[in-house]
Amino acid sequence: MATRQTASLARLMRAPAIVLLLIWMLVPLGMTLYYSFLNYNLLNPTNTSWAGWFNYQYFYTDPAFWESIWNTLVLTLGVLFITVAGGILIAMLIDKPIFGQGIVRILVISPFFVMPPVAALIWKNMIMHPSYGVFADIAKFFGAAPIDWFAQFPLFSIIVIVAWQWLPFATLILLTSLQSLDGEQMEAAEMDGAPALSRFIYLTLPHMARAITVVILIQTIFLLGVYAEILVTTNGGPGFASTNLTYLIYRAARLNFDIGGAAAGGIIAVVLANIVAIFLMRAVGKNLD
Amino acid sequence: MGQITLEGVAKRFGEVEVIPPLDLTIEDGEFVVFVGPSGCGKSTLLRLIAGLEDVSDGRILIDGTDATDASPARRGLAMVFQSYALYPHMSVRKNIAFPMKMAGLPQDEQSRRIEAAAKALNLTDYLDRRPGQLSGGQRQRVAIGRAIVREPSAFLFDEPLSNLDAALRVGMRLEISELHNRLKTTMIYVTHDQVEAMTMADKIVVLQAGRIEQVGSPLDLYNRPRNAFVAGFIGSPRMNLFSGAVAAEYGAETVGVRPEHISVSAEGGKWKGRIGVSEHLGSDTFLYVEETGLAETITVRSDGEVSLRHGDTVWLTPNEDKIHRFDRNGDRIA
Amino acid sequence: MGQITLEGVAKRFGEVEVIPPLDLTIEDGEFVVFVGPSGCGKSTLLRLIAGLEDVSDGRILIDGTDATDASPARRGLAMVFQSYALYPHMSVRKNIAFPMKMAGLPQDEQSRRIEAAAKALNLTDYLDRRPGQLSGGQRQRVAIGRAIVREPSAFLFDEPLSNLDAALRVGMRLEISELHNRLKTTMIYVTHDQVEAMTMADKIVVLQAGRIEQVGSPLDLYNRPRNAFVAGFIGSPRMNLFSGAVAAEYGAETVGVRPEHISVSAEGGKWKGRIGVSEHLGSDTFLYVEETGLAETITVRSDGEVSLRHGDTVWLTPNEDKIHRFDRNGDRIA
Amino acid sequence: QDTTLTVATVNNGDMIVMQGLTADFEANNPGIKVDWVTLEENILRERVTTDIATKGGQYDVLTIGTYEVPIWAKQQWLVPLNDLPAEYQADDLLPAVREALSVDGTLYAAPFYGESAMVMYRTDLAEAAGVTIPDSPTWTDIMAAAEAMTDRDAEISGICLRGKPGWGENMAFLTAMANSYGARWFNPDWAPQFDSEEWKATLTDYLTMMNEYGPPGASSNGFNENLSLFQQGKCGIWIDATVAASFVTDPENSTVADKVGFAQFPNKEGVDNHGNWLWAWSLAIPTSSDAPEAAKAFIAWATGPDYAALVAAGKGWRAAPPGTRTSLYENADYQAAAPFAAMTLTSMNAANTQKASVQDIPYTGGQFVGIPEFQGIGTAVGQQFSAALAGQMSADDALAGAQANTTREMTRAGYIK
Amino acid sequence: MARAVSRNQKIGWTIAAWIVALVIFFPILYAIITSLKTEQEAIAGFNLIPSFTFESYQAVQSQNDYFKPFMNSVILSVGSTILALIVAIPAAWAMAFSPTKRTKDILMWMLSTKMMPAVAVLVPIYLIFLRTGLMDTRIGLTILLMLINLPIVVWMLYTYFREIPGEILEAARMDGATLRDEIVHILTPMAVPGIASTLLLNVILAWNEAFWTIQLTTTNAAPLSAFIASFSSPQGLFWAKLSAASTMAIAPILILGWFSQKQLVRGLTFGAVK
Ligand SMILES: Nc1ncnc2c1ncn2[C@@H]1O[C@H](COP(=O)(O)OP(=O)(O)OP(=O)(O)O)[C@@H](O)[C@H]1O
Ligand SMILES: Nc1ncnc2c1ncn2[C@@H]1O[C@H](COP(=O)(O)OP(=O)(O)OP(=O)(O)O)[C@@H](O)[C@H]1O
Ligand SMILES: [Mg+2]
Ligand SMILES: [Mg+2]
Repeated sequence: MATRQTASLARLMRAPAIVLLLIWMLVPLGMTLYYSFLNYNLLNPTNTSWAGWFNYQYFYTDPAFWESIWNTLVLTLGVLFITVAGGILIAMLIDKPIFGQGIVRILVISPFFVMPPVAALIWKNMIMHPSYGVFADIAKFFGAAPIDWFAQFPLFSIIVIVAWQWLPFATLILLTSLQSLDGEQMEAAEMDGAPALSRFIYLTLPHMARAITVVILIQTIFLLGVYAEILVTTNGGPGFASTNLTYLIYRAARLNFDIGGAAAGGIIAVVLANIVAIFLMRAVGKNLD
Repeated sequence: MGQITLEGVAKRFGEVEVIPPLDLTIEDGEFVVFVGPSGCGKSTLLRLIAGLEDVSDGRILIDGTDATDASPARRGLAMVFQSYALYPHMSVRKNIAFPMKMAGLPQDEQSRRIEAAAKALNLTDYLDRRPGQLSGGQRQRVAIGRAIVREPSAFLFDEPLSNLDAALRVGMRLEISELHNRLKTTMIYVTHDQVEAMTMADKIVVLQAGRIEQVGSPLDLYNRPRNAFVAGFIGSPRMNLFSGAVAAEYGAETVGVRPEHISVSAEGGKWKGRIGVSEHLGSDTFLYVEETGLAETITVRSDGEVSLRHGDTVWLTPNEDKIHRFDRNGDRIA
Repeated sequence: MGQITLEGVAKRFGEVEVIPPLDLTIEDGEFVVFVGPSGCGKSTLLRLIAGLEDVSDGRILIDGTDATDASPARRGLAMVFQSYALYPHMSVRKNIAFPMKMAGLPQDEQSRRIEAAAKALNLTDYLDRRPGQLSGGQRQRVAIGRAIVREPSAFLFDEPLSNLDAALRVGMRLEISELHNRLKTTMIYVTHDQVEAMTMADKIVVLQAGRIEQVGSPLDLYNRPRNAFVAGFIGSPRMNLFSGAVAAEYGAETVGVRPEHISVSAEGGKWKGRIGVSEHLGSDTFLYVEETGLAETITVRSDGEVSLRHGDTVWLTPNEDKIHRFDRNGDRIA
Repeated sequence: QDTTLTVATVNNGDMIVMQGLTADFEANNPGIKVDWVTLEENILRERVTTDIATKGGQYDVLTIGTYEVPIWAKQQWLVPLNDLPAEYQADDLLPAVREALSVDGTLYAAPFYGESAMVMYRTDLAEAAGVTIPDSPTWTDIMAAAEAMTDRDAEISGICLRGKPGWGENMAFLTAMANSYGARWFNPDWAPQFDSEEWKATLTDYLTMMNEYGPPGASSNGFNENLSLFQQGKCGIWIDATVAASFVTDPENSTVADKVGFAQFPNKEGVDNHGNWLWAWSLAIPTSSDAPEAAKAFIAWATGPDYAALVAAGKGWRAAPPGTRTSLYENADYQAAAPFAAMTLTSMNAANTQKASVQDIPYTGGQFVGIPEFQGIGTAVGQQFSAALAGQMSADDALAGAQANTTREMTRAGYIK
Repeated sequence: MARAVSRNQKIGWTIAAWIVALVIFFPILYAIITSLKTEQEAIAGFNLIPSFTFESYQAVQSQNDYFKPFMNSVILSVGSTILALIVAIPAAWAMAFSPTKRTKDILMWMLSTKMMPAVAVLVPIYLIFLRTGLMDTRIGLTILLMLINLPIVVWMLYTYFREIPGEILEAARMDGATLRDEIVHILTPMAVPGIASTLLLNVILAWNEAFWTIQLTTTNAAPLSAFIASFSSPQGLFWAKLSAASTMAIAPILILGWFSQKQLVRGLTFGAVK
């Protein structure tokens, strides 16, 4: 493997992907960086001027800014928690010998194939709607007042929807990991007198550490960018209760057509996301070797 | 303290009867080895004893009490798996401590036993490593350590050495034998390795297709195999088996002579042949003699300094005392 | 047609010098075995010859021409990997055809050679199977087949048998030896297995930490090890090595006697000891004699019918002709 | 060398009907082919805005509202439509609508259909509750009627109003309501006025109505949800766009089709203002279009005097796009088919988008403020009010938040020096 | 482990698993059921038995032709994935078989390019697309989707390739294979399962992409995500129609996902399982 020939070939073969991604990263990033220093509103393009740091200042003094960062954290961590914990439980359940295992698995992974806006529309209109949703029907059936999910628990509702979409991903990865668990280890623990719960805590969980890491890593990258579900359901409200950072940028870009502000927000988001990513890699990266 | 009795134990997987009803008693303190061809049910039998599989029929008694329905943890046995089944994310110390932790032993008692086991197994320096950082032999000792600390009434080993390289195997073999001499605990040991079976066992159980072909001491099996299967299975290189005219000469359907019981000479002897491959081990030489008209090749073991070469014509003479005779069913005659 | 010369070949991985500069000539048609402890650089040396690694220094000549910078494909060598490295998605036929396809041989020539190789290796019935459907031994033969058809000037084997179980190894060992007898092509064979090295080699190269300790025929190495390392490494069970008073008696720093060159008696002899473990193989018995005051244990090989038991006191007598003497540096004396 | 027109439209019913009639246009205008891009309103607005602002030239005909037309026209993004042929009868367009789509007397978009807002109520429930709603009610009338009609056991809410946040959702209604309370968004110096008594009264009454007589989950109800509620007989009163009238009286989809009465948008006693709600989905041509002539031909067809008859021929007169032409309201067939015609016309004519509030204001627009920043500001304010409706903050906090937020945005945009 | 699981236990697990599975699947199921209802039924409250009318599907189809966006979705998702594979296979080969100290950093960096919020870069990309004439073209979107998914493709292939023993490639080299031979004849066919699952996952991701596909298309290249965007109507709750359109948009990928479930699982692991 390690001859000079192959090493230089390898450099050549890596190059296209790296160059493409570098362009794909640098060109928009460069333009965004440039825009972030401009007063540039799409609805008034003739009136463009140099803004200095104003857009950044304006963005982080937005009354929604800190709340949106908090919401981003809650959303990401909430979904991670639900998908990882739920994924482990479901993976263990569908790993058991059951009738119709194939169909059960297919049903469980289905949400992964649904486009985010469609998922949000379905949940909003047919499941969580306070008048027509299934939850409301259930509440009425039990004689309770239907809950207006998106008004009362907006962030929680979005967490539920996003978690529903990502649960299959977590379940699948954890399931494969579970299947690679060495049967003899389990038997050894059984002979050592470990009851089921201890076997889970001492063997199954540590075994899945790597898979859990991958789930957290990949999902975090996607979860930081969630906005379609918010747009379709709550529009970030009520108040700013369900506005996350990406949605805040969306608001600047698409409602205010404030390109400069959105660009500044984008740069801030990239910086924050990278901090999170570096932090994550430090924290869990060694699990990947 | 470690007597295990199987009464009519049978095992079926669905329709397939892997082990037909079988009786076997293992005495306290004995070192019993199960051998047999691959798939003959050695592991299954061990797992039945351990409680990792349910018996389909029959009873398992441990020290006289019925343990057929007891859970693995409650049988008081310890098992060393082929893959060792160490817990990869725990240090050696934690691995060894695990069964005691599960049993809720006090902390100081745990430490005491860990120290003792580590000392006995030469693991003291490795207690804080993870299994991934250990060599095969060390791993195996950890697995044994984990078994020892439970102070089980019997140890079950399922091919514990088969993952090791040849050099390590020899060493580990000796260590397990010594351990047995020291602890005097019942051990049941599954292997498909001739040498291990012969050198370690007090008693060998030869299995074929779930049936017990013979039970006896290693030398018993070597000197007086009950049938042609056992004769061919025990001993390395394999016994030479002949049928036809040669066999008839001895009043048998089949006769067998071990390679070490045939002498070779360039001058004359009973059977004539030509040397094919010869393997010089320094201490011994294995000659593969062809074109004898008796069998495709006859294996002969000779001393290290033989000067015969490929293609030479030689004469072979079996040691008449050491000829084994078998009847039409393969059973030993006299 | 297959002479390989290494001139001052050295290999460094970063800072670590795995192989210090080394000279070695392998003659056309020779069967050379590299042995040595794990990590001593056997595989690295083979891979340098193959061209899978760059040399850090020195030159590699193949049939007299400099091949140091030639790509692996251009060196005209064939390699059989430890894992066989068969192409799992191709049938046996396609696996064997692959090197010829790469060389652009005409179709009918390809078929001819495949047929010939398959016949020679007993693979004719398996030509349309995938590697996954073959047993370990068959896979190994496919790997050899793939190597043969290239008609290489030399074969390189990297522990080709280490993945096989004991029974198969013996068979495959014989087959490779026969192949060499038939083709007379240079073969370089890496193994850590004593028996393979002794039985197959024309010439053994003993390596330690990248250095060549001794080069010679198997019996040469067995009978006249150049130093204590080679003495201890060649032969199984290991040679007994003693230092101190016993050695001084023979005018050496260290002396060694092989287990097969010590006789044992219950009545009397040169050294007194007590029997520890004894291993009965039927054909032989290995006695591990303790408390001799000379070394921790002395290994003795005795015949199969020894009647000594654990704890008996015995007397050992070495065969004086077979004592090896080594000086302070471990080098052989005389 | 066919000309292909790319027409971007919203996906509401009248536009879908228009798509269905494309063949008629193509038959009359050989050589022109029409491609449709149908999108949901907000996505359409984003899409089209990006395109026109970057001079993308992806579209030849745009569907835009009275909000965008003046703003875009001032940027010179739209082709003037003064030279439409005489058959087009530009004078037939309703004056209020025409005015809303013109800048300095030049027409920049042709109205496809128009709407104002009015009260729709259940005549049967009113009768049962013993209340009457006059043709021009005050908010006091409405609140009293709503209270009387509320019947929680029968799942009937006295009044249904928009609650879902958004500048075109709850803020459209609340701005109109505020207008009718005498409130204004900005004083002539562009200072936001949410700290005024008028706004406080508006929001307080709105919250009272919604909390006491409104449907469950009101804070996420928009036009669609209220329409469904009303059609299913779950609302006593619904105040919303006039186009809804044709849906609630449609016997196919409405269970209360023959029990609906109409009244003008309410006002507060002493304030002569009925909200000034006016909206028209209109067709316009971006200057980046490469086929302006063909686009004009299309607009003349789609918004011309004969189009209503074309629709009527297929679907009946009730389906004709309302609120654009005087002639439609003079058509006897239409009057017969659409019982709401008269009240719609009254409402349309009462709307004055040039001066929406009784106080002095620096902006135009009825239920919105005609400045580019309004989408963002209106939505942000809508969020605050929606949060107040959901009970997550008090009315005072919502108003204070709206005031602060709007001041901030207006300062950034340079209105407040 | 291999002890007989009692029948009762198995039935218990089965019931639990089915309940969980149905709860998870319920929203999709309900959307499908709703699509078979009339509009009145759709908002009339909980009801699992539709009247099995296809009027919503007819309405959807007559309003907006399904076939063209469907074809666009197929072309964009498959095309972008294949393009990505062509770029990613060599890169993954290099990283898996000739790793350097920075290989892992590069992989992380690649993933991090996905962190830029799309809306923030919309205007730059929009302008680039306009200037280069890629606006509303399949090729433009294919390239864009390829770039978006490239990090995931590289990452997946990398983890997959790492499972292939390097010795096999060395064997090929000994057998006289050039680098091209090695990749074409040995690596790619051996990695077929991995490549297939990578392909599947990325087809799904590309199919579900709903921001760029709407913003950068008008009529020619608009895929099903844009088709869907025209069905949440501002006038009335047409849930049956919305459900029908949603079902039409997700059905192809859902069915593909179902059929390739096993394959997909392998690729999804991102090296999570060793
Ligand atoms: N769970 C099972 N279901 C069905 N058949 C099984 C099962 N476990 C084992 N068997 C069968 O039972 C027989 C005995 O298997 P067992 O593992 O005991 O063999 P073994 O003697 O240990 O062989 P080896 O030396 O190869 O380990 C084999 O034929 C095997 O195929
Ligand atoms: N790519 C590498 N980088 C750094 N060190 C290496 C590399 N490859 C091998 N080594 C080191 O070189 C030494 C020789 O390795 P090599 O694989 O040749 O040993 P070996 O004799 O084949 O051992 P074994 O019998 O265990 O196969 C070892 O110490 C190994 O750690
Ligand atoms: Mg077994
Ligand atoms: Mg090696």
